[in-house]
Amino acid sequence: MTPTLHPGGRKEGAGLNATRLHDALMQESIYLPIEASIAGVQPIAKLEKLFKIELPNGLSIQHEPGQFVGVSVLGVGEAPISISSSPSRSNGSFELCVRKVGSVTAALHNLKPGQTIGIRGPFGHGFPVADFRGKDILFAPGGLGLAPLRSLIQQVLDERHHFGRVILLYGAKNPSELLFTDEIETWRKRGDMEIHLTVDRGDEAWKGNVGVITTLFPKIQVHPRNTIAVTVGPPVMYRFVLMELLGKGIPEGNIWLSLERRMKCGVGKCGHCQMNHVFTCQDGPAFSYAQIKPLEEAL
Amino acid sequence: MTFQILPKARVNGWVDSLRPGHRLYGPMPADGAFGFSEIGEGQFPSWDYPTSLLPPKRVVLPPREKLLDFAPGKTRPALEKGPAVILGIHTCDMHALALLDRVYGEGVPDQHYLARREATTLVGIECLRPCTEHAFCKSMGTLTLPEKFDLHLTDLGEDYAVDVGSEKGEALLGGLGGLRKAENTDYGRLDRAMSEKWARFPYRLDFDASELPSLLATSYRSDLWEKLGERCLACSSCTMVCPTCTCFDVVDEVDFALTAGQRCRVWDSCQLGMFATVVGGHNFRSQRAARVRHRFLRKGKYQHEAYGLMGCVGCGRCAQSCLVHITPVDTFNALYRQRVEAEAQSAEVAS
Amino acid sequence: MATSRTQDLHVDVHYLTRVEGHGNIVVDTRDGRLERCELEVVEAPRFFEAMLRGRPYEQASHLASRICGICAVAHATASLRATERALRVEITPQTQRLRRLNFCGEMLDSHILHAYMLVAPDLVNLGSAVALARVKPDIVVRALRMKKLAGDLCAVLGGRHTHPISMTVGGFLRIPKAEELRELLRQLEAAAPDVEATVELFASLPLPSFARETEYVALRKPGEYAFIDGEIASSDGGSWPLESYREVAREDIVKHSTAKHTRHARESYMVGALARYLINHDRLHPKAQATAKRLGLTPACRNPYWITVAQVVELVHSYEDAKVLIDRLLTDGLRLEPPAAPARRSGEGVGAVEAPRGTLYHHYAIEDGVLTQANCIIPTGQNLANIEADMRALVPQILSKGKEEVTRSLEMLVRAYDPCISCSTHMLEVRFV
Amino acid sequence: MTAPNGAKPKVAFFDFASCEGCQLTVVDALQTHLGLLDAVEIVQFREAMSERADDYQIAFIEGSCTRAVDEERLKAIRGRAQLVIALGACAHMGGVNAGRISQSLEAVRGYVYGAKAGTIDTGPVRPIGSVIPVDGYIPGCPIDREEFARSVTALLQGRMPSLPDYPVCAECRLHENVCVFQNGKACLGPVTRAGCGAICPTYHAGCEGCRGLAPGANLPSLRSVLAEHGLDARAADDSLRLFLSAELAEHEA
Ligand SMILES: Cc1cc2nc3c(=O)[nH]c(=O)nc-3n(C[C@H](O)[C@H](O)[C@H](O)COP(=O)(O)OP(=O)(O)OC[C@H]3O[C@@H](n4cnc5c(N)ncnc54)[C@H](O)[C@@H]3O)c2cc1C
Ligand code: SF4
Ligand code: SF4
Ligand code: SF4
Repeated sequence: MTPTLHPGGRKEGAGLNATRLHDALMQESIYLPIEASIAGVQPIAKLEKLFKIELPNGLSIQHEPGQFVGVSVLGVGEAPISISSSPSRSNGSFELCVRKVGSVTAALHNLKPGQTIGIRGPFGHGFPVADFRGKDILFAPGGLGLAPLRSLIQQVLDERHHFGRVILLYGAKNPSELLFTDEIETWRKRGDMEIHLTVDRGDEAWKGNVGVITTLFPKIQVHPRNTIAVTVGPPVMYRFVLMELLGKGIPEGNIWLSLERRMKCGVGKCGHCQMNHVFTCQDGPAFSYAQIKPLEEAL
Repeated sequence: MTFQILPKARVNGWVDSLRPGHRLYGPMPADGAFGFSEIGEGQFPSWDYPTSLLPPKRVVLPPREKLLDFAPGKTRPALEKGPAVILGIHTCDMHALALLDRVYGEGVPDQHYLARREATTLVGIECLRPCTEHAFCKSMGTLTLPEKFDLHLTDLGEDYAVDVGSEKGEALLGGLGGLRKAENTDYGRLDRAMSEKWARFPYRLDFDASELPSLLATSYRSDLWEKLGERCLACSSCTMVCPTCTCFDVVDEVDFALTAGQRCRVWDSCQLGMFATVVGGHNFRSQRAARVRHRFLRKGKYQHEAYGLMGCVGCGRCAQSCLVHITPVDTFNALYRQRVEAEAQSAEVAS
Repeated sequence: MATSRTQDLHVDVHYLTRVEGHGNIVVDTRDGRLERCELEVVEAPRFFEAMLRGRPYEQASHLASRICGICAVAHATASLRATERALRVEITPQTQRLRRLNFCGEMLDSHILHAYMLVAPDLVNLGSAVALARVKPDIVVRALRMKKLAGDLCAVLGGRHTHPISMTVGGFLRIPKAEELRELLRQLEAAAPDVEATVELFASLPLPSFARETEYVALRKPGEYAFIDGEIASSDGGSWPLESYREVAREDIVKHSTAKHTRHARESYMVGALARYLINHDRLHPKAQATAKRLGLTPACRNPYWITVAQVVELVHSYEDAKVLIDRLLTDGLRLEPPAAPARRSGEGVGAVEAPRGTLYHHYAIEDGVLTQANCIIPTGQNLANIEADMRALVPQILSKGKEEVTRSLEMLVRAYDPCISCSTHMLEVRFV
Repeated sequence: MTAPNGAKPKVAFFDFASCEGCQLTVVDALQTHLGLLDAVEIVQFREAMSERADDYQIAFIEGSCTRAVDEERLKAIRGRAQLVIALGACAHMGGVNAGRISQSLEAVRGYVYGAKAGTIDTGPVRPIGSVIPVDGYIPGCPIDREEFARSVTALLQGRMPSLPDYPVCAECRLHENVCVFQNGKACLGPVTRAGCGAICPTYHAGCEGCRGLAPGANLPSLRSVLAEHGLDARAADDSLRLFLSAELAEHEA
């Protein structure tokens, strides 16, 4: 059996009440990043690069869509980054889509294939994709939000027969910030996925919709009870997207989001990601709206 | 419960007997205050001391703790396992350590904390009078020992009564001469000390601490938070001195060749502006009021919900170090008054 | 004298390096005649006297130390003494010892910096300690090691190397711990080989020969080689109480320059290590006296290039003095003395110390705890006239050697004085060629 | 840091109106971090060397701008350097030099230079950041040598030095200092940016604010703390005026 990288194994239920799972044999330290090599780097937009990561022999990532890893450039620091490829395509390697915004992400952008980085994880709870089976799926990412969601989209498309309609509403500030446009084209070509793109501000070449992501919602009709909506994006986006989704009658428990917080450990210790009593890194980052609605600090 | 009796004259000899094989920590005087620092050659801890500046937590969770030594291909975790003894821990701090054990031990266990903690033996000391005007341990139920302890001393004048709580504790008494079983008269002395002690401590909360979680749950929108937020300096003193605070940041230190170095964790605080800020500048608790509220809710509600243990042990350190006098006692009592008034009002409206 | 060649020479060393602060050397000769020979100060003026005015007296020493990072302890101490004398604050023997110990630290640091980093490269014809480090790394590593100890000495007493924190009016806010002093003593003792090597190094380096009679001024006090307090003494004879400092350090407008220079009875006078040695050599620690002998420094010396040698002698003295002071502090036991309180809230006082570069005066008037007047007279300001007099005497002697050599000799001369121009700018005018 | 073909980055030090204590602290940093000299090539450091080259990538600038000539020189340095780092309080926020902004230029000049005041070339005290764009700051009076070393490391890694964004009190707690307010002294630590290791309180003196205001500093609350400890508004201003004159003017504007 390939040992999993996940230090504590999967927990069920709220992380805070999880029982202690301690595998000393497998893991000396939850803070020790495993040296992994960069198998490929591909620029995909002005600030984003897609990294293909290979773990050392005998290790596999075994993640769920929506989980994240701690990526270390030792000497600079560590950043939480969502796994952008789906478990169904994992095949010994996985992908990370990184936007260059600060120290660690800039250091990552300077790395070339063959160089190594440190990986810890995967951490937290991803999207319970098995529970989504039999439902229509509405993806509504904004900007960089497509990076984590791509993992789930790929998974859904790879098991396409388990799901009903699949819709993607994707928005970014401007056309150059739309991510994975080539891949979106291949999705479009499959013919079994409804895709609507929008940008806040267009340019000469842009022929599509102009406006914030919420302007796409009137374009689609859903069966609210039978729809799972998944949205990932910047904090400001959630309030408006949620209004649309709830307005369409989608139940709170069917709406899923992934939350971003400052994170320093990934295992519910450092306290940075705490929203009221919930730890985003352990209990999330994927949550249903029903789970986080009572939390005053969530959105 | 069986106690043993250790004459005070023997204590220093006992401390000396522990030196080989253990690093010793205890309350040591410095600049007119006390801190849990390492006990040096020829030094002895102060058993009778007001509360320490930093709690004994600093021994098992150092303010700056190396997590990794890194170098290309040679990155190793830094796990410290050398046996240590912390002497002279007040009971409030014993309760706090019990909470820390849960926080770092449960869920995904933190091997770094656990390695250090498991190699550490705790020797408590019974508080016979309030250590500072700010202590409210009696209200928080921390005036006596928590369930788990290793060794505990109670001052009986000439002697200490020694209570053994674990094998680890027992082991420390191994080579100790002059220790005898407590007799009836000793139990009499102990009972007297304990009952006299009890009366010396005031109840400082106006309500029972078990109501704290529900009080805080209904106080989320209290206007008190705004008022405190206006005063708060966001200096983080309160959280830095708190024995139950556990938050940390992680920083890398690297040599000038940029290849080898250390990754360390350093204490962090939810009272600081950047604590909950993410890239793009969004701060999930940008207002000081929200941060003060988060702190008190964590102390009185969240930790209790997660572990069944109160996140505040009533040591009073935060109250002592807050320059603008934001204290748990005043805050909790003010919220309680607000609730009583609100209830009285709604009762009036109803009648 | 070799001035026969009628070659015109113009030397303009812009931004003299390896001195603290900005200075330019300007020399102009026409037909073998010296037309101009000046050391100009182009450092930005900082107006400390004006800033001191209106400050509460407690802040004065903290502000004053920012006049110069290299001799911050000297400025702070002179400032404290001025305040203490104005407000009648009696300081204890322990405070005096601690201050002198801190002073030793700064004296060591400054002399090591000057001798090793600034002068030594000249003597081996290199541009800097960085270049020296490439050729003789052991010398530079030793200098850095010695400097570190000096800095640590300051840090134990004052809290950090420069800009002392715990020195305050009436005493110290924090008394060092006995362990800290014991550790310093251990390190000072362990430094003996470094000190010896330093003496040997400077014994072997060639110094230009040049001599000029001038007046030498330094503080002098009974029983010790004066660093803090004392009376003002002159090599021409006579002594003055500190309050009469203006009689000695007379600020004058000199014809050839618009800069304010100080002078006493003669056209100029010298302060600093050599002046101190010449006036107080009998009060040096015996080991330092032996060092002077070893290096050939005698009370007959009139060569300003030998200031560096006097610094090496003082370096030995300061190591020894520091050890003696620590020993006494430890023997007597350190007491936690709260700083002494002022006896009054208004008054006037002069504080004087021997900063590494020479006598430094701070003169304050205080009213109800607030400074109303402040005057500071800085060593380099006192030396400027003397440096120029030396330059005027030296240039004709070396004119025939060509511009490069003249420039080098003048730069070395100015550097020998270790001028701290950042401190002197408060009193010097700034002029551009 | 980008030096041509992976060579050591060339750094230069410059000083303007200052006491040069920060440059001295750089020399101190070399004492404790000998590796620094291997990591960079110092091409200009007037306080310590005669050699001078105008080819550098990183310029560390100490001191405030007070004259027209300073402004020209600053611009020339900016033109040559890829990165300009302000070294110390004088460069960062005017430092003690800014203490004179409450007096008129004429009054200041006249007091120090008397009748000759007219010949003195000086203007208002300005932090270098208000003259040229500055990429990074190493605050403090003097700078902290460890922070300097960390900053150089950061620059070598190609990132800007990061400063603590919390106040000095946090460091006081970590050092287990007894708060100086408890001993009857005033302290600006609650509003001052940390990074010095709370060195003044560690040596039993109140923080003087030499590192500038911490982000989000709560000045009204600090003033009430000072008042509670016996400092009236004037005394509070006096203590804030030692280093923070310029920052306060900005903060209050
Ligand atoms: C669960 C999760 C999943 C994520 N997934 C992805 C992903 O798939 N792809 C991706 O690109 N990102 C992702 N992120 C975001 C990513 O973690 C951050 O962008 C990353 O941590 C930034 O690190 P950095 O070191 O590059 O930036 P930093 O250097 O830490 O800072 C970035 C920015 O914040 C500012 N800043 C930081 N600290 C301070 C400070 N102390 N004071 C002032 N300003 C400051 C900086 O000025 C800079 O502009 C995810 C985050 C989370 C929590
Ligand atoms: S909140 Fe305050 S009183 Fe409670 S444990 Fe923490 S420091 Fe002590
Ligand atoms: S100690 Fe007081 S002022 Fe400081 S952060 Fe805590 S509550 Fe605010
Ligand atoms: S001494 Fe100053 S910096 Fe330290 S805790 Fe007190 S107020 Fe804060």
